[in-house]
Amino acid sequence: MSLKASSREIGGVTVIDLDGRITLGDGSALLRDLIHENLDHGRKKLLLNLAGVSYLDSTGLGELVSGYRYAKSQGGELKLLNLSKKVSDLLQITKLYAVFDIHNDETQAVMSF
Amino acid sequence: MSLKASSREIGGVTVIDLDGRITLGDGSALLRDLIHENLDHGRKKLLLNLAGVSYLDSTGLGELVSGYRYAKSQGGELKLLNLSKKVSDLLQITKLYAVFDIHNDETQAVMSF
Amino acid sequence: MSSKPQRVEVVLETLLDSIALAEEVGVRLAEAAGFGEDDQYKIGLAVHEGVMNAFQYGNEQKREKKIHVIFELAHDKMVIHVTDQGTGFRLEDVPDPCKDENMLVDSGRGVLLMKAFMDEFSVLAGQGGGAEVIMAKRYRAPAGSPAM
Amino acid sequence: MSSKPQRVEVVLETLLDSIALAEEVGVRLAEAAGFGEDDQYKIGLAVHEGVMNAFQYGNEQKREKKIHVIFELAHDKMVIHVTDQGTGFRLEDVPDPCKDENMLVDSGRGVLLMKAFMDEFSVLAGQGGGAEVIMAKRYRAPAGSPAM
Ligand SMILES: Nc1ncnc2c1ncn2[C@@H]1O[C@H](COP(=O)(O)OP(=O)(O)O)[C@@H](O)[C@H]1O
Ligand SMILES: Nc1ncnc2c1ncn2[C@@H]1O[C@H](COP(=O)(O)OP(=O)(O)O)[C@@H](O)[C@H]1O
Repeated sequence: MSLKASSREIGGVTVIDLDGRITLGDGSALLRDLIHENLDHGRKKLLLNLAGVSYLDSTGLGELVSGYRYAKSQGGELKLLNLSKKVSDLLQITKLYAVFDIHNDETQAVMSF
Repeated sequence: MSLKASSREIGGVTVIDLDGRITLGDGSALLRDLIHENLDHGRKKLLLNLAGVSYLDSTGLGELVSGYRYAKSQGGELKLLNLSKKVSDLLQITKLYAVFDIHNDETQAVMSF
Repeated sequence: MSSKPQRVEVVLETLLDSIALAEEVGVRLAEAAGFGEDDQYKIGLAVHEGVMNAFQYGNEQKREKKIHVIFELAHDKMVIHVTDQGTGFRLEDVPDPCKDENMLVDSGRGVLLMKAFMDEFSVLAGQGGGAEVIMAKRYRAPAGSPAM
Repeated sequence: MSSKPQRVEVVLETLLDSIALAEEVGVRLAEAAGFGEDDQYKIGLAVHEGVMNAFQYGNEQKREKKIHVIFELAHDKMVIHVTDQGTGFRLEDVPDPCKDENMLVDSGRGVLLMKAFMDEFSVLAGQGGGAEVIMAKRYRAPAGSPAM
Protein backbone atom coordinates (compact mmCIF):
# COMPACT_ATOMS: atom_id res chain seq x y z
CA MET A 1 0.00 0.00 0.00
CA SER A 2 1.81 3.08 -1.20
CA LEU A 3 0.82 6.72 -1.22
CA LYS A 4 -2.06 8.16 -3.25
CA ALA A 5 -2.44 11.88 -3.69
CA SER A 6 -4.97 14.20 -5.29
CA SER A 7 -5.20 17.98 -5.29
CA ARG A 8 -8.07 20.45 -5.09
CA GLU A 9 -8.27 24.25 -5.09
CA ILE A 10 -10.36 26.05 -2.46
CA GLY A 11 -10.30 29.81 -2.13
CA GLY A 12 -6.78 30.12 -3.52
CA VAL A 13 -5.48 27.30 -1.33
CA THR A 14 -4.24 24.02 -2.82
CA VAL A 15 -5.45 21.15 -0.68
CA ILE A 16 -3.47 17.95 -1.24
CA ASP A 17 -5.33 14.87 -0.01
CA LEU A 18 -2.89 12.11 0.90
CA ASP A 19 -3.80 8.50 1.43
CA GLY A 20 -1.45 5.72 2.48
CA ARG A 21 2.09 5.50 3.80
CA ILE A 22 4.81 8.12 3.65
CA THR A 23 8.07 6.21 4.06
CA LEU A 24 11.38 5.86 2.30
CA GLY A 25 10.67 4.55 -1.17
CA ASP A 26 6.96 4.35 -0.51
CA GLY A 27 5.53 7.81 -0.80
CA SER A 28 8.25 10.18 0.34
CA ALA A 29 9.51 10.93 -3.17
CA LEU A 30 5.98 11.46 -4.45
CA LEU A 31 5.27 13.90 -1.63
CA ARG A 32 8.41 15.90 -2.36
CA ASP A 33 7.62 16.07 -6.07
CA LEU A 34 4.08 17.23 -5.38
CA ILE A 35 5.14 19.99 -3.03
CA HIS A 36 7.84 21.22 -5.37
CA GLU A 37 5.61 21.07 -8.43
CA ASN A 38 2.92 23.14 -6.80
CA LEU A 39 5.29 25.76 -5.46
CA ASP A 40 7.20 25.95 -8.75
CA HIS A 41 3.90 26.63 -10.54
CA GLY A 42 3.11 29.52 -8.25
CA ARG A 43 0.64 27.69 -6.01
CA LYS A 44 2.06 28.97 -2.78
CA LYS A 45 -0.66 28.12 -0.26
CA LEU A 46 -0.43 24.41 0.39
CA LEU A 47 -2.59 22.47 2.82
CA LEU A 48 -1.64 18.82 3.26
CA ASN A 49 -4.65 16.75 4.30
CA LEU A 50 -3.12 13.82 6.18
CA ALA A 51 -6.44 12.23 7.17
CA GLY A 52 -5.65 9.09 5.18
CA VAL A 53 -2.02 8.82 6.26
CA SER A 54 -1.80 5.99 8.73
CA TYR A 55 1.95 5.51 8.73
CA LEU A 56 4.88 7.87 8.56
CA ASP A 57 8.56 7.19 9.21
CA SER A 58 11.44 9.56 9.87
CA THR A 59 11.91 9.99 6.12
CA GLY A 60 8.29 11.07 5.83
CA LEU A 61 8.74 13.49 8.73
CA GLY A 62 11.87 14.82 7.05
CA GLU A 63 9.91 15.33 3.84
CA LEU A 64 7.28 17.38 5.68
CA VAL A 65 9.99 19.56 7.20
CA SER A 66 11.74 19.96 3.89
CA GLY A 67 8.46 20.90 2.20
CA TYR A 68 7.78 23.44 4.92
CA ARG A 69 11.21 24.98 4.39
CA TYR A 70 10.88 25.04 0.62
CA ALA A 71 7.47 26.71 0.84
CA LYS A 72 8.89 29.43 3.08
CA SER A 73 11.83 29.92 0.74
CA GLN A 74 9.39 30.49 -2.14
CA GLY A 75 7.34 32.97 -0.17
CA GLY A 76 4.61 30.39 0.38
CA GLU A 77 3.20 28.40 3.25
CA LEU A 78 2.64 24.73 3.97
CA LYS A 79 0.12 23.74 6.63
CA LEU A 80 -1.20 20.43 7.90
CA LEU A 81 -4.79 19.21 8.20
CA ASN A 82 -6.42 16.24 9.96
CA LEU A 83 -3.62 14.39 11.72
CA SER A 84 -4.35 10.85 12.84
CA LYS A 85 -3.40 9.93 16.40
CA LYS A 86 -0.26 8.19 15.18
CA VAL A 87 0.93 11.08 13.03
CA SER A 88 0.11 13.57 15.74
CA ASP A 89 2.15 11.55 18.26
CA LEU A 90 5.10 11.48 15.86
CA LEU A 91 4.98 15.26 15.51
CA GLN A 92 4.80 15.65 19.28
CA ILE A 93 7.78 13.38 19.92
CA THR A 94 9.90 15.18 17.37
CA LYS A 95 8.69 18.60 18.60
CA LEU A 96 7.54 19.38 15.06
CA TYR A 97 4.07 20.02 16.41
CA ALA A 98 5.26 23.46 17.39
CA VAL A 99 6.75 24.15 13.97
CA PHE A 100 3.74 23.47 11.77
CA ASP A 101 0.42 25.25 11.64
CA ILE A 102 -1.92 22.32 12.25
CA HIS A 103 -5.69 22.28 11.71
CA ASN A 104 -8.60 19.91 12.21
CA ASP A 105 -11.18 21.87 10.27
CA GLU A 106 -10.72 22.35 6.56
CA THR A 107 -12.67 25.58 6.23
CA GLN A 108 -10.79 27.20 9.09
CA ALA A 109 -7.52 25.87 7.71
CA VAL A 110 -8.24 27.44 4.31
CA MET A 111 -9.19 30.76 5.90
CA SER A 112 -6.01 30.78 8.00
CA PHE A 113 -3.78 31.44 4.98
CA MET B 1 -7.13 -17.59 13.73
CA SER B 2 -7.54 -21.08 15.10
CA LEU B 3 -10.35 -23.59 14.68
CA LYS B 4 -13.91 -23.07 15.92
CA ALA B 5 -16.34 -25.96 16.04
CA SER B 6 -20.02 -26.40 16.88
CA SER B 7 -22.27 -29.43 16.57
CA ARG B 8 -25.89 -29.92 15.54
CA GLU B 9 -28.15 -32.99 15.27
CA ILE B 10 -30.20 -33.50 12.12
CA GLY B 11 -32.14 -36.74 11.59
CA GLY B 12 -29.78 -38.80 13.70
CA VAL B 13 -26.70 -37.32 12.05
CA THR B 14 -24.25 -35.16 13.99
CA VAL B 15 -23.18 -32.24 11.84
CA ILE B 16 -19.96 -30.62 13.02
CA ASP B 17 -19.49 -27.13 11.60
CA LEU B 18 -15.83 -26.21 11.44
CA ASP B 19 -14.46 -22.75 10.96
CA GLY B 20 -10.80 -21.79 10.68
CA ARG B 21 -7.53 -23.60 10.17
CA ILE B 22 -6.80 -27.27 10.75
CA THR B 23 -3.04 -27.49 11.18
CA LEU B 24 -0.55 -28.89 13.62
CA GLY B 25 -1.18 -27.18 16.93
CA ASP B 26 -3.92 -25.03 15.49
CA GLY B 27 -7.05 -27.12 15.24
CA SER B 28 -5.88 -30.66 14.58
CA ALA B 29 -6.04 -31.71 18.24
CA LEU B 30 -9.49 -30.15 18.66
CA LEU B 31 -10.75 -31.98 15.60
CA ARG B 32 -9.49 -35.30 16.88
CA ASP B 33 -11.04 -34.78 20.30
CA LEU B 34 -14.38 -33.84 18.76
CA ILE B 35 -14.51 -36.89 16.54
CA HIS B 36 -13.52 -39.25 19.34
CA GLU B 37 -15.91 -37.68 21.84
CA ASN B 38 -18.87 -38.05 19.52
CA LEU B 39 -18.08 -41.63 18.57
CA ASP B 40 -17.38 -42.60 22.17
CA HIS B 41 -20.80 -41.24 23.13
CA GLY B 42 -22.51 -43.37 20.54
CA ARG B 43 -23.01 -40.65 17.95
CA LYS B 44 -21.84 -42.73 15.04
CA LYS B 45 -23.01 -40.72 12.03
CA LEU B 46 -20.66 -37.78 11.68
CA LEU B 47 -20.81 -35.16 8.96
CA LEU B 48 -17.94 -32.65 8.99
CA ASN B 49 -19.01 -29.35 7.45
CA LEU B 50 -15.76 -27.89 6.14
CA ALA B 51 -17.36 -24.81 4.55
CA GLY B 52 -15.46 -22.50 6.87
CA VAL B 53 -12.14 -24.31 6.65
CA SER B 54 -9.86 -22.26 4.46
CA TYR B 55 -6.56 -23.89 5.34
CA LEU B 56 -5.52 -27.45 6.00
CA ASP B 57 -2.04 -28.93 6.21
CA SER B 58 -0.85 -32.53 6.06
CA THR B 59 -1.53 -32.89 9.78
CA GLY B 60 -5.12 -31.81 9.21
CA LEU B 61 -5.45 -34.26 6.33
CA GLY B 62 -4.01 -36.99 8.56
CA GLU B 63 -6.58 -36.10 11.21
CA LEU B 64 -9.42 -36.50 8.71
CA VAL B 65 -8.09 -39.91 7.70
CA SER B 66 -7.62 -40.98 11.28
CA GLY B 67 -11.16 -39.84 12.14
CA TYR B 68 -12.49 -41.77 9.17
CA ARG B 69 -10.69 -44.90 10.34
CA TYR B 70 -11.81 -44.50 13.94
CA ALA B 71 -15.44 -44.04 12.87
CA LYS B 72 -15.27 -47.26 10.83
CA SER B 73 -13.70 -49.11 13.72
CA GLN B 74 -16.61 -48.05 15.94
CA GLY B 75 -19.20 -49.12 13.42
CA GLY B 76 -19.85 -45.52 12.46
CA GLU B 77 -19.27 -43.30 9.47
CA LEU B 78 -17.53 -39.98 8.87
CA LYS B 79 -18.46 -37.97 5.79
CA LEU B 80 -17.43 -34.56 4.48
CA LEU B 81 -19.60 -31.61 3.47
CA ASN B 82 -18.91 -28.36 1.58
CA LEU B 83 -15.25 -28.46 0.63
CA SER B 84 -13.68 -25.19 -0.41
CA LYS B 85 -11.63 -25.18 -3.59
CA LYS B 86 -8.39 -25.36 -1.60
CA VAL B 87 -9.48 -28.26 0.58
CA SER B 88 -10.92 -30.09 -2.41
CA ASP B 89 -7.60 -29.68 -4.27
CA LEU B 90 -5.70 -31.09 -1.30
CA LEU B 91 -7.94 -34.15 -1.21
CA GLN B 92 -7.47 -34.63 -4.96
CA ILE B 93 -3.68 -34.39 -4.78
CA THR B 94 -3.51 -36.90 -1.95
CA LYS B 95 -6.09 -39.17 -3.63
CA LEU B 96 -8.23 -38.94 -0.49
CA TYR B 97 -11.09 -37.66 -2.61
CA ALA B 98 -11.79 -41.28 -3.53
CA VAL B 99 -11.70 -42.43 0.08
CA PHE B 100 -14.24 -40.05 1.60
CA ASP B 101 -17.92 -39.73 0.87
CA ILE B 102 -18.09 -36.05 -0.05
CA HIS B 103 -21.22 -33.91 -0.35
CA ASN B 104 -22.17 -30.38 -1.35
CA ASP B 105 -25.77 -30.48 -0.16
CA GLU B 106 -26.47 -30.87 3.53
CA THR B 107 -29.91 -32.51 3.19
CA GLN B 108 -28.62 -35.06 0.72
CA ALA B 109 -25.58 -35.65 2.89
CA VAL B 110 -27.75 -36.33 5.94
CA MET B 111 -29.97 -38.70 3.95
CA SER B 112 -26.97 -40.61 2.62
CA PHE B 113 -26.18 -42.16 6.01
CA MET C 1 13.85 -0.23 -9.97
CA SER C 2 14.19 -3.79 -8.71
CA SER C 3 14.14 -3.84 -4.96
CA LYS C 4 13.12 -7.45 -4.48
CA PRO C 5 15.23 -9.24 -1.94
CA GLN C 6 17.35 -11.85 -3.66
CA ARG C 7 18.14 -13.74 -0.54
CA VAL C 8 16.63 -13.82 2.92
CA GLU C 9 17.84 -16.13 5.66
CA VAL C 10 15.76 -16.92 8.71
CA VAL C 11 17.01 -18.92 11.67
CA LEU C 12 14.28 -20.25 13.93
CA GLU C 13 13.99 -22.28 17.07
CA THR C 14 12.24 -25.64 17.05
CA LEU C 15 8.84 -24.34 18.10
CA LEU C 16 5.32 -24.64 16.76
CA ASP C 17 5.09 -20.92 16.08
CA SER C 18 8.17 -21.09 13.87
CA ILE C 19 6.12 -22.98 11.28
CA ALA C 20 3.64 -20.16 10.76
CA LEU C 21 6.35 -17.52 10.96
CA ALA C 22 8.44 -19.12 8.21
CA GLU C 23 5.31 -19.59 6.14
CA GLU C 24 4.40 -15.91 6.48
CA VAL C 25 7.85 -14.77 5.41
CA GLY C 26 7.63 -17.18 2.45
CA VAL C 27 4.25 -15.81 1.36
CA ARG C 28 5.52 -12.26 1.76
CA LEU C 29 8.54 -12.94 -0.45
CA ALA C 30 6.49 -14.89 -2.99
CA GLU C 31 4.29 -11.81 -3.27
CA ALA C 32 7.34 -9.58 -3.69
CA ALA C 33 8.56 -11.95 -6.40
CA GLY C 34 5.35 -11.38 -8.32
CA PHE C 35 3.60 -14.69 -7.70
CA GLY C 36 -0.21 -14.58 -7.76
CA GLU C 37 -2.33 -15.42 -4.74
CA ASP C 38 -2.76 -19.06 -5.58
CA ASP C 39 0.97 -19.59 -5.97
CA GLN C 40 1.64 -17.60 -2.81
CA TYR C 41 -0.60 -20.02 -0.93
CA LYS C 42 1.13 -23.04 -2.48
CA ILE C 43 4.58 -21.72 -1.67
CA GLY C 44 3.41 -20.91 1.85
CA LEU C 45 2.02 -24.39 2.40
CA ALA C 46 5.22 -25.96 1.04
CA VAL C 47 7.28 -23.91 3.51
CA HIS C 48 4.81 -24.87 6.24
CA GLU C 49 5.24 -28.59 5.48
CA GLY C 50 9.01 -28.34 5.20
CA VAL C 51 9.42 -26.50 8.49
CA MET C 52 6.87 -28.75 10.20
CA ASN C 53 8.95 -31.79 9.24
CA ALA C 54 12.12 -30.10 10.49
CA PHE C 55 10.25 -29.40 13.74
CA GLN C 56 8.83 -32.92 14.16
CA TYR C 57 11.22 -35.36 12.55
CA GLY C 58 14.49 -33.52 12.05
CA ASN C 59 14.81 -31.64 15.32
CA GLU C 60 12.37 -33.88 17.17
CA GLN C 61 10.74 -30.90 18.87
CA LYS C 62 13.94 -30.06 20.72
CA ARG C 63 13.56 -26.36 21.15
CA GLU C 64 17.24 -25.48 21.23
CA LYS C 65 17.90 -27.00 17.81
CA LYS C 66 17.70 -24.58 14.93
CA ILE C 67 15.69 -24.56 11.75
CA HIS C 68 17.41 -22.66 9.00
CA VAL C 69 15.29 -21.33 6.15
CA ILE C 70 16.79 -19.62 3.12
CA PHE C 71 14.69 -17.93 0.47
CA GLU C 72 16.37 -17.07 -2.81
CA LEU C 73 14.79 -15.17 -5.64
CA ALA C 74 16.82 -16.42 -8.59
CA HIS C 75 16.25 -14.98 -12.07
CA ASP C 76 13.85 -17.72 -13.12
CA LYS C 77 12.53 -19.20 -9.88
CA MET C 78 12.11 -18.85 -6.15
CA VAL C 79 14.27 -21.37 -4.28
CA ILE C 80 13.66 -22.36 -0.66
CA HIS C 81 16.03 -24.33 1.57
CA VAL C 82 14.86 -25.77 4.89
CA THR C 83 17.68 -27.25 6.93
CA ASP C 84 17.40 -28.90 10.32
CA GLN C 85 19.79 -30.40 12.88
CA GLY C 86 18.48 -33.94 12.78
CA THR C 87 19.97 -36.99 11.12
CA GLY C 88 18.46 -36.52 7.67
CA PHE C 89 16.31 -38.80 5.55
CA ARG C 90 16.20 -40.18 2.05
CA LEU C 91 13.30 -39.54 -0.28
CA GLU C 92 13.37 -43.18 -1.41
CA ASP C 93 12.48 -44.24 2.12
CA VAL C 94 9.31 -42.16 2.28
CA PRO C 95 6.31 -44.40 1.55
CA ASP C 96 4.01 -43.23 -1.25
CA PRO C 97 0.79 -42.25 0.54
CA CYS C 98 -1.19 -42.69 -2.66
CA LYS C 99 -0.54 -46.41 -2.84
CA ASP C 100 -3.60 -48.43 -1.88
CA GLU C 101 -1.99 -49.97 1.17
CA ASN C 102 -0.97 -46.52 2.49
CA MET C 103 -4.19 -44.65 1.72
CA LEU C 104 -5.40 -44.82 5.28
CA VAL C 105 -2.24 -44.07 7.22
CA ASP C 106 -2.18 -40.73 8.98
CA SER C 107 1.13 -39.55 7.64
CA GLY C 108 3.27 -39.31 4.53
CA ARG C 109 1.41 -36.48 2.84
CA GLY C 110 3.77 -33.60 3.61
CA VAL C 111 6.37 -34.56 1.03
CA LEU C 112 3.60 -35.27 -1.46
CA LEU C 113 2.15 -31.77 -1.04
CA MET C 114 5.55 -30.08 -1.32
CA LYS C 115 6.19 -31.99 -4.55
CA ALA C 116 2.75 -31.16 -5.90
CA PHE C 117 2.88 -27.45 -5.05
CA MET C 118 6.46 -26.74 -6.12
CA ASP C 119 8.19 -27.35 -9.45
CA GLU C 120 11.34 -28.82 -7.95
CA PHE C 121 11.85 -30.79 -4.77
CA SER C 122 14.86 -32.61 -3.41
CA VAL C 123 16.41 -33.66 -0.12
CA LEU C 124 20.11 -33.39 0.60
CA ALA C 125 22.23 -34.03 3.66
CA GLY C 126 22.73 -30.59 5.20
CA GLN C 127 26.13 -29.41 6.42
CA GLY C 128 25.50 -30.50 9.99
CA GLY C 129 24.12 -33.88 8.96
CA GLY C 130 20.46 -32.88 9.17
CA ALA C 131 18.05 -32.85 6.27
CA GLU C 132 18.20 -30.02 3.75
CA VAL C 133 14.98 -29.83 1.78
CA ILE C 134 15.37 -27.74 -1.35
CA MET C 135 12.35 -26.72 -3.34
CA ALA C 136 11.77 -24.26 -6.13
CA LYS C 137 8.92 -22.65 -7.99
CA ARG C 138 9.39 -21.03 -11.37
CA TYR C 139 7.98 -17.60 -12.09
CA ARG C 140 5.05 -17.70 -14.47
CA ALA C 141 5.65 -15.64 -17.58
CA PRO C 142 2.52 -13.58 -18.34
CA ALA C 143 1.11 -14.75 -21.67
CA GLY C 144 2.89 -13.13 -24.60
CA SER C 145 5.70 -11.60 -22.55
CA PRO C 146 9.23 -12.85 -22.01
CA ALA C 147 9.89 -14.64 -18.74
CA MET C 148 10.61 -12.21 -15.90
CA MET D 1 2.32 -24.50 26.62
CA SER D 2 4.66 -21.71 25.65
CA SER D 3 5.44 -21.87 21.97
CA LYS D 4 6.70 -18.34 21.55
CA PRO D 5 9.92 -18.15 19.63
CA GLN D 6 12.68 -17.03 21.93
CA ARG D 7 15.05 -16.05 19.21
CA VAL D 8 14.61 -15.39 15.52
CA GLU D 9 17.46 -14.31 13.28
CA VAL D 10 16.90 -12.71 9.91
CA VAL D 11 19.66 -11.93 7.42
CA LEU D 12 18.68 -9.48 4.71
CA GLU D 13 20.25 -7.84 1.72
CA THR D 14 20.66 -4.09 1.57
CA LEU D 15 17.45 -3.38 -0.29
CA LEU D 16 14.47 -1.11 0.25
CA ASP D 17 12.11 -4.04 0.63
CA SER D 18 14.19 -5.44 3.48
CA ILE D 19 13.01 -2.56 5.67
CA ALA D 20 9.34 -3.52 5.44
CA LEU D 21 10.12 -7.22 5.66
CA ALA D 22 12.08 -6.86 8.91
CA GLU D 23 9.36 -4.61 10.27
CA GLU D 24 6.68 -7.21 9.49
CA VAL D 25 8.61 -9.97 11.22
CA GLY D 26 9.10 -7.65 14.20
CA VAL D 27 5.39 -6.87 14.43
CA ARG D 28 4.55 -10.55 14.07
CA LEU D 29 6.87 -11.49 16.93
CA ALA D 30 5.72 -8.59 19.10
CA GLU D 31 2.20 -9.92 18.68
CA ALA D 32 3.34 -13.44 19.59
CA ALA D 33 5.02 -11.96 22.66
CA GLY D 34 1.70 -10.54 23.77
CA PHE D 35 2.24 -6.85 23.02
CA GLY D 36 -0.91 -4.87 22.24
CA GLU D 37 -1.50 -3.22 18.87
CA ASP D 38 -0.05 0.12 19.85
CA ASP D 39 3.18 -1.45 21.10
CA GLN D 40 3.34 -3.69 18.03
CA TYR D 41 3.26 -0.56 15.88
CA LYS D 42 5.95 1.11 17.97
CA ILE D 43 8.22 -1.92 17.85
CA GLY D 44 7.60 -2.19 14.11
CA LEU D 45 8.49 1.43 13.51
CA ALA D 46 11.64 1.08 15.64
CA VAL D 47 12.73 -1.92 13.55
CA HIS D 48 11.87 0.06 10.42
CA GLU D 49 14.07 2.98 11.51
CA GLY D 50 16.94 0.72 12.58
CA VAL D 51 16.98 -1.25 9.35
CA MET D 52 16.51 1.91 7.28
CA ASN D 53 19.66 3.37 8.89
CA ALA D 54 21.57 0.14 8.24
CA PHE D 55 20.39 0.36 4.62
CA GLN D 56 21.25 4.04 4.13
CA TYR D 57 24.15 4.90 6.39
CA GLY D 58 25.70 1.61 7.46
CA ASN D 59 25.65 -0.36 4.23
CA GLU D 60 25.30 2.73 2.04
CA GLN D 61 22.73 1.01 -0.16
CA LYS D 62 25.27 -1.54 -1.32
CA ARG D 63 23.04 -4.48 -2.05
CA GLU D 64 25.55 -7.22 -1.38
CA LYS D 65 26.16 -6.07 2.18
CA LYS D 66 24.04 -7.80 4.77
CA ILE D 67 21.69 -6.50 7.42
CA HIS D 68 21.44 -8.84 10.36
CA VAL D 69 18.37 -8.60 12.58
CA ILE D 70 17.98 -10.65 15.74
CA PHE D 71 14.77 -10.74 17.74
CA GLU D 72 14.94 -12.16 21.25
CA LEU D 73 11.99 -12.70 23.52
CA ALA D 74 13.66 -12.58 26.91
CA HIS D 75 11.66 -13.24 30.05
CA ASP D 76 10.99 -9.58 30.76
CA LYS D 77 11.43 -7.83 27.41
CA MET D 78 11.74 -8.12 23.66
CA VAL D 79 15.27 -7.32 22.50
CA ILE D 80 16.13 -6.40 18.92
CA HIS D 81 19.61 -6.20 17.40
CA VAL D 82 20.18 -4.58 14.01
CA THR D 83 23.72 -5.02 12.74
CA ASP D 84 25.15 -3.72 9.48
CA GLN D 85 28.45 -3.96 7.63
CA GLY D 86 29.30 -0.27 7.64
CA THR D 87 31.79 1.59 9.80
CA GLY D 88 29.56 2.24 12.79
CA PHE D 89 28.62 5.47 14.54
CA ARG D 90 28.49 6.91 18.02
CA LEU D 91 25.30 8.10 19.61
CA GLU D 92 27.09 11.16 20.99
CA ASP D 93 27.71 12.32 17.44
CA VAL D 94 24.06 12.32 16.44
CA PRO D 95 22.71 15.86 16.65
CA ASP D 96 19.59 16.31 18.76
CA PRO D 97 16.85 17.14 16.26
CA CYS D 98 14.78 18.82 18.96
CA LYS D 99 17.30 21.56 19.53
CA ASP D 100 16.17 24.85 18.07
CA GLU D 101 18.98 25.04 15.56
CA ASN D 102 18.22 21.55 14.26
CA MET D 103 14.43 21.78 14.17
CA LEU D 104 14.30 22.35 10.46
CA VAL D 105 16.89 19.88 9.21
CA ASP D 106 15.50 16.93 7.26
CA SER D 107 17.24 14.22 9.22
CA GLY D 108 18.13 13.05 12.71
CA ARG D 109 14.70 11.82 13.75
CA GLY D 110 15.21 8.09 13.33
CA VAL D 111 17.26 7.64 16.48
CA LEU D 112 14.85 9.91 18.34
CA LEU D 113 11.87 7.75 17.37
CA MET D 114 13.63 4.50 18.29
CA LYS D 115 14.49 5.95 21.69
CA ALA D 116 10.95 7.23 22.20
CA PHE D 117 9.22 4.01 21.16
CA MET D 118 11.49 1.53 22.92
CA ASP D 119 12.49 1.31 26.58
CA GLU D 120 16.17 0.74 25.92
CA PHE D 121 18.37 1.89 23.08
CA SER D 122 22.10 1.67 22.55
CA VAL D 123 24.63 1.50 19.76
CA LEU D 124 27.66 -0.79 19.84
CA ALA D 125 30.37 -1.61 17.37
CA GLY D 126 29.26 -4.87 15.74
CA GLN D 127 31.64 -7.79 15.26
CA GLY D 128 32.50 -6.79 11.69
CA GLY D 129 33.02 -3.15 12.61
CA GLY D 130 29.54 -1.99 11.54
CA ALA D 131 26.93 -0.52 13.84
CA GLU D 132 24.95 -2.78 16.13
CA VAL D 133 21.82 -1.06 17.32
CA ILE D 134 20.30 -2.81 20.33
CA MET D 135 16.86 -1.89 21.53
CA ALA D 136 14.43 -3.43 23.95
CA LYS D 137 10.83 -3.10 25.02
CA ARG D 138 9.58 -4.49 28.31
CA TYR D 139 6.41 -6.53 28.46
CA ARG D 140 3.57 -4.69 30.13
CA ALA D 141 2.26 -6.53 33.16
CA PRO D 142 -1.55 -6.53 33.08
CA ALA D 143 -2.78 -4.59 36.11
CA GLY D 144 -2.85 -6.75 39.21
CA SER D 145 -0.97 -9.69 37.74
CA PRO D 146 2.70 -10.57 38.04
CA ALA D 147 4.89 -9.63 35.06
CA MET D 148 4.74 -12.28 32.32
N1 LIG E 1 13.31 -33.17 8.19
C1 LIG E 1 13.18 -34.52 8.31
N2 LIG E 1 14.07 -35.24 9.03
C2 LIG E 1 13.95 -36.58 9.14
N3 LIG E 1 12.95 -37.28 8.56
C3 LIG E 1 12.04 -36.64 7.82
C4 LIG E 1 12.10 -35.22 7.66
N4 LIG E 1 11.07 -34.84 6.87
C5 LIG E 1 10.40 -35.96 6.57
N5 LIG E 1 10.97 -37.05 7.13
C6 LIG E 1 10.53 -38.44 6.99
O1 LIG E 1 9.69 -38.55 5.87
C7 LIG E 1 8.42 -39.06 6.24
C8 LIG E 1 7.33 -38.46 5.39
O2 LIG E 1 7.16 -37.12 5.70
P1 LIG E 1 5.86 -36.37 5.20
O3 LIG E 1 5.60 -36.74 3.79
O4 LIG E 1 6.01 -34.94 5.52
O5 LIG E 1 4.64 -37.00 6.00
P2 LIG E 1 4.25 -36.90 7.53
O6 LIG E 1 4.91 -35.70 8.10
O7 LIG E 1 2.77 -36.79 7.50
O8 LIG E 1 4.75 -38.19 8.08
C9 LIG E 1 8.27 -38.77 7.70
O9 LIG E 1 7.40 -39.66 8.31
C10 LIG E 1 9.71 -38.91 8.19
O10 LIG E 1 10.03 -40.23 8.42
N1 LIG F 1 23.69 2.19 10.95
C1 LIG F 1 24.35 3.37 10.93
N2 LIG F 1 25.61 3.44 10.47
C2 LIG F 1 26.27 4.63 10.42
N3 LIG F 1 25.73 5.80 10.83
C3 LIG F 1 24.47 5.81 11.28
C4 LIG F 1 23.73 4.60 11.35
N4 LIG F 1 22.50 4.90 11.86
C5 LIG F 1 22.51 6.23 12.10
N5 LIG F 1 23.68 6.79 11.74
C6 LIG F 1 24.06 8.21 11.88
O1 LIG F 1 23.18 8.80 12.79
C7 LIG F 1 22.52 9.92 12.19
C8 LIG F 1 21.13 10.08 12.74
O2 LIG F 1 20.30 9.03 12.29
P1 LIG F 1 18.76 9.15 12.44
O3 LIG F 1 18.43 9.69 13.77
O4 LIG F 1 18.17 7.86 12.05
O5 LIG F 1 18.28 10.27 11.44
P2 LIG F 1 18.26 10.33 9.86
O6 LIG F 1 18.26 8.94 9.37
O7 LIG F 1 17.02 11.06 9.57
O8 LIG F 1 19.50 11.10 9.53
C9 LIG F 1 22.57 9.66 10.72
O9 LIG F 1 22.49 10.86 9.99
C10 LIG F 1 23.91 8.96 10.58
O10 LIG F 1 24.95 9.89 10.51
